[in-house]
Amino acid sequence: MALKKLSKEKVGEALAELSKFRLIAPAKSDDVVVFKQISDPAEAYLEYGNSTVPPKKFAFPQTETLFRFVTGSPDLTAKNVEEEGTTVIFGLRPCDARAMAIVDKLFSWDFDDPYYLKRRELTTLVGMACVEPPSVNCFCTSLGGSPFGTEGLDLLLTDMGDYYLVEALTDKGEKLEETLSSQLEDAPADDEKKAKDMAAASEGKIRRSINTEGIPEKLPDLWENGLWKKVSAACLGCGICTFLCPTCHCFDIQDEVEESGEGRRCRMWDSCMFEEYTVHASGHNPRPTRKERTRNRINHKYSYYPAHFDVIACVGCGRCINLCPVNIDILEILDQVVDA
Amino acid sequence: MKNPYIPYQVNIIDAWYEAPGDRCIKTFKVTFADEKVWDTWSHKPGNCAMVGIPGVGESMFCISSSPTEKGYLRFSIMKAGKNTSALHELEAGDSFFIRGPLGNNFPLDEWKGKNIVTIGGGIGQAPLRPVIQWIRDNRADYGELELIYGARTSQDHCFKTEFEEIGSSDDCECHLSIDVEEEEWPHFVGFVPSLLMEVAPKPDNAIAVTCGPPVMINFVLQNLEKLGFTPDQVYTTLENRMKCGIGKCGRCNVGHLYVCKDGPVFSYAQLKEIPEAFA
Amino acid sequence: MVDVNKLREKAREVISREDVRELIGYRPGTYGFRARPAFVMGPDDTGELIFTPACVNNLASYIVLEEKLPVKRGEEPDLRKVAVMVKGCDSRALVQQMEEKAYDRDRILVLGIPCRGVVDMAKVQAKYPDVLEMGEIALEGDKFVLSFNGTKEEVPREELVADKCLRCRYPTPLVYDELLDEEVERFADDDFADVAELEKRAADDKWAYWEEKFSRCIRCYSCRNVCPMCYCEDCVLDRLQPQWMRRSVDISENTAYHISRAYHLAGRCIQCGECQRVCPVDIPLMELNRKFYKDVEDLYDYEPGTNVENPPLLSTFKVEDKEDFIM
Amino acid sequence: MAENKDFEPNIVAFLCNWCSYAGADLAGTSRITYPSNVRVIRVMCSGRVNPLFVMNALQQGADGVLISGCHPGDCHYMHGNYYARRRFNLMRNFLEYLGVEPERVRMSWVSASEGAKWKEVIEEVSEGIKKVGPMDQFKRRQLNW
Amino acid sequence: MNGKPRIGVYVCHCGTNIAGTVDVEEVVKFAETLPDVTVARNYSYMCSDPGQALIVDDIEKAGLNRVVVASCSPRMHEPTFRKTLLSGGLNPYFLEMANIREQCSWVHPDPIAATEKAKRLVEAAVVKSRRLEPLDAKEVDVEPSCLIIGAGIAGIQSALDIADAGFKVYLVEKEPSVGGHMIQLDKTFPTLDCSACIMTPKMVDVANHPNIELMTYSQVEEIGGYIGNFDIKVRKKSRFVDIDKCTGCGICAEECRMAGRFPNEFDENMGMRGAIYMPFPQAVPAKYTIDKESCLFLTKGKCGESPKCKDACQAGAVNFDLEDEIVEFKVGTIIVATGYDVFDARLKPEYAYGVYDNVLTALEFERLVNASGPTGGKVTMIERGKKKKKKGAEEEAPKVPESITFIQCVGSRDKSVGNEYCSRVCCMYTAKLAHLVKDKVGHDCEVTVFYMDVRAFGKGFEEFYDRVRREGVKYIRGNPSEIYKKGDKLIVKAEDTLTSTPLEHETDMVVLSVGLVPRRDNREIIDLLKLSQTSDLFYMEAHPKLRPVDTASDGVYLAGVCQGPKDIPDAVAQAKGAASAAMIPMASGKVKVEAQTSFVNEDTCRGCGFCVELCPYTAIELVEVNRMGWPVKVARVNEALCKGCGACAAACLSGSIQQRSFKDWQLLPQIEALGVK
Ligand SMILES: Cc1cc2nc3c(=O)[nH]c(=O)nc-3n(C[C@H](O)[C@H](O)[C@H](O)COP(=O)(O)OP(=O)(O)OC[C@H]3O[C@@H](n4cnc5c(N)ncnc54)[C@H](O)[C@@H]3O)c2cc1C
Ligand SMILES: Cc1cc2nc3c(=O)[nH]c(=O)nc-3n(C[C@H](O)[C@H](O)[C@H](O)COP(=O)(O)OP(=O)(O)OC[C@H]3O[C@@H](n4cnc5c(N)ncnc54)[C@H](O)[C@@H]3O)c2cc1C
Ligand code: SF4
Ligand code: SF4
Ligand code: SF4
Ligand code: SF4
Ligand code: SF4
Ligand code: SF4
Repeated sequence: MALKKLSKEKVGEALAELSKFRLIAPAKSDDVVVFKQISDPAEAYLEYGNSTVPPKKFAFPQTETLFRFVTGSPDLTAKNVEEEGTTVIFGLRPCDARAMAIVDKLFSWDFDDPYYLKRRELTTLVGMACVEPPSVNCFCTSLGGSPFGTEGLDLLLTDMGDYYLVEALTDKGEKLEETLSSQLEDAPADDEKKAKDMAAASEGKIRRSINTEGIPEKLPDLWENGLWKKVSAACLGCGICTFLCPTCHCFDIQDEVEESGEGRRCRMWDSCMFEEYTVHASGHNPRPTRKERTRNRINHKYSYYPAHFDVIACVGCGRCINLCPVNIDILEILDQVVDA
Repeated sequence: MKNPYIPYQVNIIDAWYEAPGDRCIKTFKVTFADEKVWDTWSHKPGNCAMVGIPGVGESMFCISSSPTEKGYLRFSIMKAGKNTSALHELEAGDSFFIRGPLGNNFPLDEWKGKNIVTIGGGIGQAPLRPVIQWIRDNRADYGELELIYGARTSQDHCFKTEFEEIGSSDDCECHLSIDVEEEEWPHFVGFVPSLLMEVAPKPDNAIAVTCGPPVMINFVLQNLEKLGFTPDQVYTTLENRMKCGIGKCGRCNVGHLYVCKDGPVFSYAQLKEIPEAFA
Repeated sequence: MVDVNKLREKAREVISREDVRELIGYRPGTYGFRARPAFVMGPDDTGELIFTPACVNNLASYIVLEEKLPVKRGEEPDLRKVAVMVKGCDSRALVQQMEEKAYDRDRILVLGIPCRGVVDMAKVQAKYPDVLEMGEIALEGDKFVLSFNGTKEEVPREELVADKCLRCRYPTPLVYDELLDEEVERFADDDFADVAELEKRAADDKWAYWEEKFSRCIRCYSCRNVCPMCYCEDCVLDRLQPQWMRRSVDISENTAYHISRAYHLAGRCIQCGECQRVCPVDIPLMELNRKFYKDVEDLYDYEPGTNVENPPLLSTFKVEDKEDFIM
Repeated sequence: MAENKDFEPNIVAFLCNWCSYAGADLAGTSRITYPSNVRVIRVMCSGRVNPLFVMNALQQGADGVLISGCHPGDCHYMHGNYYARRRFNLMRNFLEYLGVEPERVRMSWVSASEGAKWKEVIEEVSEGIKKVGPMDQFKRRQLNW
Repeated sequence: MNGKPRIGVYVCHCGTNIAGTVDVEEVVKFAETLPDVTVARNYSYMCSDPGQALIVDDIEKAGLNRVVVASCSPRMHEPTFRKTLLSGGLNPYFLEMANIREQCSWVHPDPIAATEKAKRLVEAAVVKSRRLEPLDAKEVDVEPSCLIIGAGIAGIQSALDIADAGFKVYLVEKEPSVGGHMIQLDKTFPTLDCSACIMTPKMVDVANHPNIELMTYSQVEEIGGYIGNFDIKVRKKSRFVDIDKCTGCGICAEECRMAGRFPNEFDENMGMRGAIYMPFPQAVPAKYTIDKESCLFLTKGKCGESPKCKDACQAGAVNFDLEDEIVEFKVGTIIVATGYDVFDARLKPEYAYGVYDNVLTALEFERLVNASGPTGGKVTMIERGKKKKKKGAEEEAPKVPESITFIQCVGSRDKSVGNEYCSRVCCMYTAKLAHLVKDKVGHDCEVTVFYMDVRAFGKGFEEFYDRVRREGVKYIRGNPSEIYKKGDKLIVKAEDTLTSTPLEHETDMVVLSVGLVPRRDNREIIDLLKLSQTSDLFYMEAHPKLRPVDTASDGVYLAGVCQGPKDIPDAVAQAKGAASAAMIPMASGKVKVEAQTSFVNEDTCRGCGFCVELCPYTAIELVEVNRMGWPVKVARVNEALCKGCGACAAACLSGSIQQRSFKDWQLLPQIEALGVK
């Protein structure tokens, strides 16, 4: 596939063109960067490192209706995801895209999750390569990803200075290129090589790493190991590490009814670090303390998920390390697992 | 494929209380509001369903009737919290919604020709009931059937009339117990694990299935081992909190096993491998 | 400056005591300038302990955060003391917790640290985003000295210090068994100018301001969990029966969450700033807490966490309490 | 917010059983008319009213909330109204700080003999809310995803 | 197992009172659409017998388990319809009312608006009713006995009334004798009965009454429990005299080495007593008491060779080994009759009380004019702090004052000392004492009264005041600003406000008409019973008008001046009131306790004590419980004390304490129903 280029002057135009879809792009409020649906290209903030909240919420919304009902009536109306329309997520990082590819496996495991899958089908992911790893805590390369990784993406943009190099990776990506045909130009011939060099350079700048080999197999043997108590002692049991993790996908289901009797059954993000996540109606809690919950979190990502899907449910984006308020560091935990 | 989150409406044909008290148990006999659902529906003993009322919520329950009982499904539900309280308000003529069948089932085909002993406590008899019913309806396929069941008091016994009927049939042997002495109680007094030792079923060519409160299960498992049952001869069901029932929402796992998909039926051999199973 | 050797020595002495179960202090973090909580169970663990301006966490939270597992039959609950290191602001959490009878004074052993300010780690992170190897921060006079990768840099105190420290009224702990350093005199006060500023805005303006902030909230509940005063075993906001607040994350429920959280801390919040510090999406929670704090002080002359004998603000009244707002 | 002539506010009022509820009853027996947009919830004492009820009412769609109890010193339970006074002073200030106009959260002392005052209170609350308009910003907008 | 809600909605026409404005039919039609509403009806008068029968019938036939009546105010007919439910076999707390008359049809003339509002109110009642729960209206048994604290005239009167009615009374008095202040008085206004003459028979009666257990020189130490079942602990202080043996002969007192060395409190410290003493001759019981603080033997361990009193007592009653005795008993009710103190005149330094010997308080003057007082009833100039002369020594006859001046309102109606109230007795006792001066000292003794107003509001008061004035007592309106001495005389500096003339009034003796103030040891009782105080710091009654003898705590009543200043007839009247109030529960043997009380979820309570601190009835306490092996403190409500205000429920942050029938879980749907537009 021939590479294209999108000059920076034309980005606004391109975004305007894409606004005919549901366009999601990074935006800044105060000092926080989050992905948002944007209507005005000026809202997009492309000079960002990585977003605080991963763009997963546009495939797997924090709160989403499963079906609507009127109490007492037998008619249930499933949410029609198609109404949301075609979506373009513009400018997400390779790790976040790869995370979606990983989570796809779960949502199509035996039972297809119609909402998630439909939304994924309707979504085109336009990635933005990390010319510089945005955080000292990035470690995507340890998990098979890369700052220039393409897994899960439909299109990859690379910041070449004055312009973005555009590479279509899938049919969806090509289609999008067509949409943007009047903004795109052919890329200079040597850009492919240039980009490769940049990728290597960027990978070289990744500062943190972990050798994941053997971890999935080893984890179950460390069940009773003292390390869990130690690494979890400071944990607050909050939702930061899981809500901000691009691969975390747990949810709760609750019904909400209005006085009128109209209501919906909806699902919302839940976190395995919350205390009430596993409590039974009897009050018994199989994971009563933060130790068990931390152990489950790590095991889920690094042992159970690979057991079912042959892939570790972590992409090394470093968010949990950056934002954990008490500096619980997954790499330190994994180091201890390796050393144990 | 059907949207796995959308439940079917069922109508209550009959509903009655099995046991009184704060944590009372009510049994519902239901049929699909849309008769056509029966054509695609098939479940096996051990399967579960998400039961709920739109506007209240959903909870997982085992289907306590055997597929050999035609034209209805049964659920026996203990009042425990929000959903179950709302369900308990329903009566014959009302309806609720179910999603299923979910989960795995007891490997009854593999058990053909074997002697079966079921060991239940309290509401834990609910998943055992379809096993018993299945065997009685396919009596020739199986060896001896022995039932051990106990509850706190005679009042708390589920399926009383059925036990009476079974007890007087020559289908199988039936051993009942209560925890504390009561007047005119003709059967055993004491905890189920003790009753198990008293009955002492033989392990040869046998399968033991047990369900009940966690403490009971623990002792039953120990005692079965004492009686010579090997872990792969013993089956139980787990009940972990769950929301989706289809392996997505995350919380019901014990180790890498998802109770909603890999369970709720597990052999003791399987569980022994998983440290979290006995947390 | 707390002498680190003295600190470790003291810690060793304390944790060696028969009646002390655990000591909560600080140790270096895993990268950059971070420091993090340390849970010392025996004398051998004391070697890592530090106290520097990077020690931002309020460790008082951990005393009430402890999850008590059922005591096994035949065993006794471990009721030995927990030793905890607190700065001036943190110590007020202890006072307030005891005021609320969360535990008795003899359950804790307090190592007080007179403090002249900690850093705002977000500011440090923003200024030195590339520092991965452990760096150190010290406060020397009115400068922070940051050492990393073999270099040393001086930064004026105001540039990196946490906002709360600029308004700190109680730099020396209000409760302690041992003081690890010389007392520090009050060097700042709080005039609540920020709150007053916001108060003056037009209603629509205020709502728009908060709507934007609250819309970012992902309801991770970190602000609640970290708060030393949020320690109900079963938070009402998690309950389904009755359900005060839906779990849906939208502007209405988020606003309800923030009203509830802030109100539940009225007359209880001790201004440690932890809630705002932990918020991953930078919601200025202190502006909410400080509004209540200011009103409580203005209207009822009440300052939470300053005196164990204080009765709970909202369980008491004075006949002459203001009522000019009542028709 | 612009004044809207047709706008009829919806007011949820919490009244203590002994004074304000009785005062409102007296307004009834005396056939004193007042706007019908106030809907009363009876509690035994104004001290029972959790300030978060206000939040709940507003979230549900009420345009304003009124809490009314006995005059200071007259509380049937001695000092329930004093507790209420503290709580609501703080809550009201706080909501104002968030952008909820103070007109929407009101508190009054109405005794069992003040049927006429009850009318005045309702009229004033109602007028005040009319001035600031409907409270839409906080309403549950749930069916959005 | 209380199945699905089956709600009956009954909309009352109330003749045309409701139906004239509200479209009742429409409300019914609307109600039918609400979830769980089984029947909805309307009827002309729901409260009539046929109206109620409708409900009873539906409960039986339609199997209703909740009833919503939309009619008048629940303040009117809630009890009626509760009974209806009961007669239908339903728990009465399954009733919810919607007030569509007082707060709807009568106040909203527009039929459309009124109907609309009625629907909303019905809807709110329906959604709440779905969550109602059955409550027990509990009863507790009442112990047929009463504790009375304080044996002044009020306590004595209550004790006699209750004892006469056949109930057991425990009468506890702090002092060695019963009688209180009244027995200190000489005559009583306005009838001038001799105080002792009318008082002593009653004092003797309480001592002898078979139903009264009198405990003098005793103090209540602990009170636990609640109405019907109070647990009482009383300390009987040791008198070091065995009162069973003491005959009251008084030889011991004569022999006491310290005889006459200590001021006698009963005489307002103007007379003297020994270490062993009887406060006054008519004391009841007529027994001697050794004052621990004054006795040589008890303070120094030695009293000469051997204690003289002990040697002298032929009955062998003196016993230094006697110890305090603690008695415990149960009572059903309690009357507090602890009386008052007089205002401490030192707080008005301008009157120089305590500086000049002949500035007296009125109570001191009462003792001075009293025949059994320190001067045997002779009004003479006094010399304070004078040691008693050796026995037999000739005494110079004290001088009789030629003029006596009274100053009214000392410590009353005076913001500067924090007492805004009127003491109600000073005007009249001043008149009485002025009369007594004229009577006893003689008509030529000049008597002047400085006053602000004369409040002669009682029966016979004005007449008495008039009489005193006619007797030549001079009333000057004005508040003296200073008293000082000039030679032998006292000068009262004042302004006659009627004539606006400043004056310097010369006199021999000044009597300060001190007001009545709460006892300085009030806290003891407040701590025991958790009584509240009004702003004047007297104990607070449950309602100033309708429940003047009740307190906020059920089963605890007030009598006499402890509740507020009053004269003897008022004190007696209130004492009788308190006695009859206390007898109601005792006579019925049972009391109903509030059903809509609070209760605590001990699993979620965090033991913060916010509720404990706030409950006006101290119905909540923190108790230690075992939570999965850990000792934790949680709140617990004493349902017999809880009055169901619900203030605790609003204060609890963890939602652990809830008020029955007004739980958050029950109110929130109601708020929702009313909140929506
Ligand atoms: C596979 C399986 C089979 C079950 N079979 C039966 C049965 O036959 N009869 C019976 O009486 N009970 C059964 N249970 C338990 C039943 O699901 C819970 O008692 C019920 O969910 C309580 O719901 P609640 O809303 O009343 O309680 P709440 O405490 O109000 O529950 C809130 C939520 O927690 C979840 N939850 C709470 N406790 C449990 C629990 N123990 N297991 C799973 N989810 C829980 C539910 O999702 C519910 O939505 C079974 C559970 C599982 C997992
Ligand atoms: C100078 C003066 C003159 C007066 N003249 C008149 C008059 O002429 N006519 C008239 O009608 N009124 C007169 N009064 C008012 C009269 O004294 C009171 O109305 C009357 O004495 C009130 O009686 P009581 O029982 O309420 O209180 P008190 O007489 O004070 O009796 C209270 C009793 O309780 C006891 N007590 C207190 N605390 C405790 C405790 N904790 N435990 C046990 N016992 C306790 C006290 O020792 C005392 O015996 C006069 C008052 C004064 C000051
Ligand atoms: S590890 Fe950190 S982010 Fe995760 S739950 Fe614990 S405290 Fe929160
Ligand atoms: S981990 Fe970091 S470097 Fe790697 S893709 Fe994500 S943001 Fe980029
Ligand atoms: S920490 Fe921030 S994002 Fe998390 S719940 Fe609190 S305010 Fe919301
Ligand atoms: S609300 Fe925030 S500032 Fe206040 S005590 Fe809690 S964490 Fe500290
Ligand atoms: S309801 Fe009122 S009286 Fe009852 S315990 Fe609560 S605060 Fe006390
Ligand atoms: S206020 Fe609530 S949490 Fe605190 S002690 Fe009372 S019931 Fe318990």
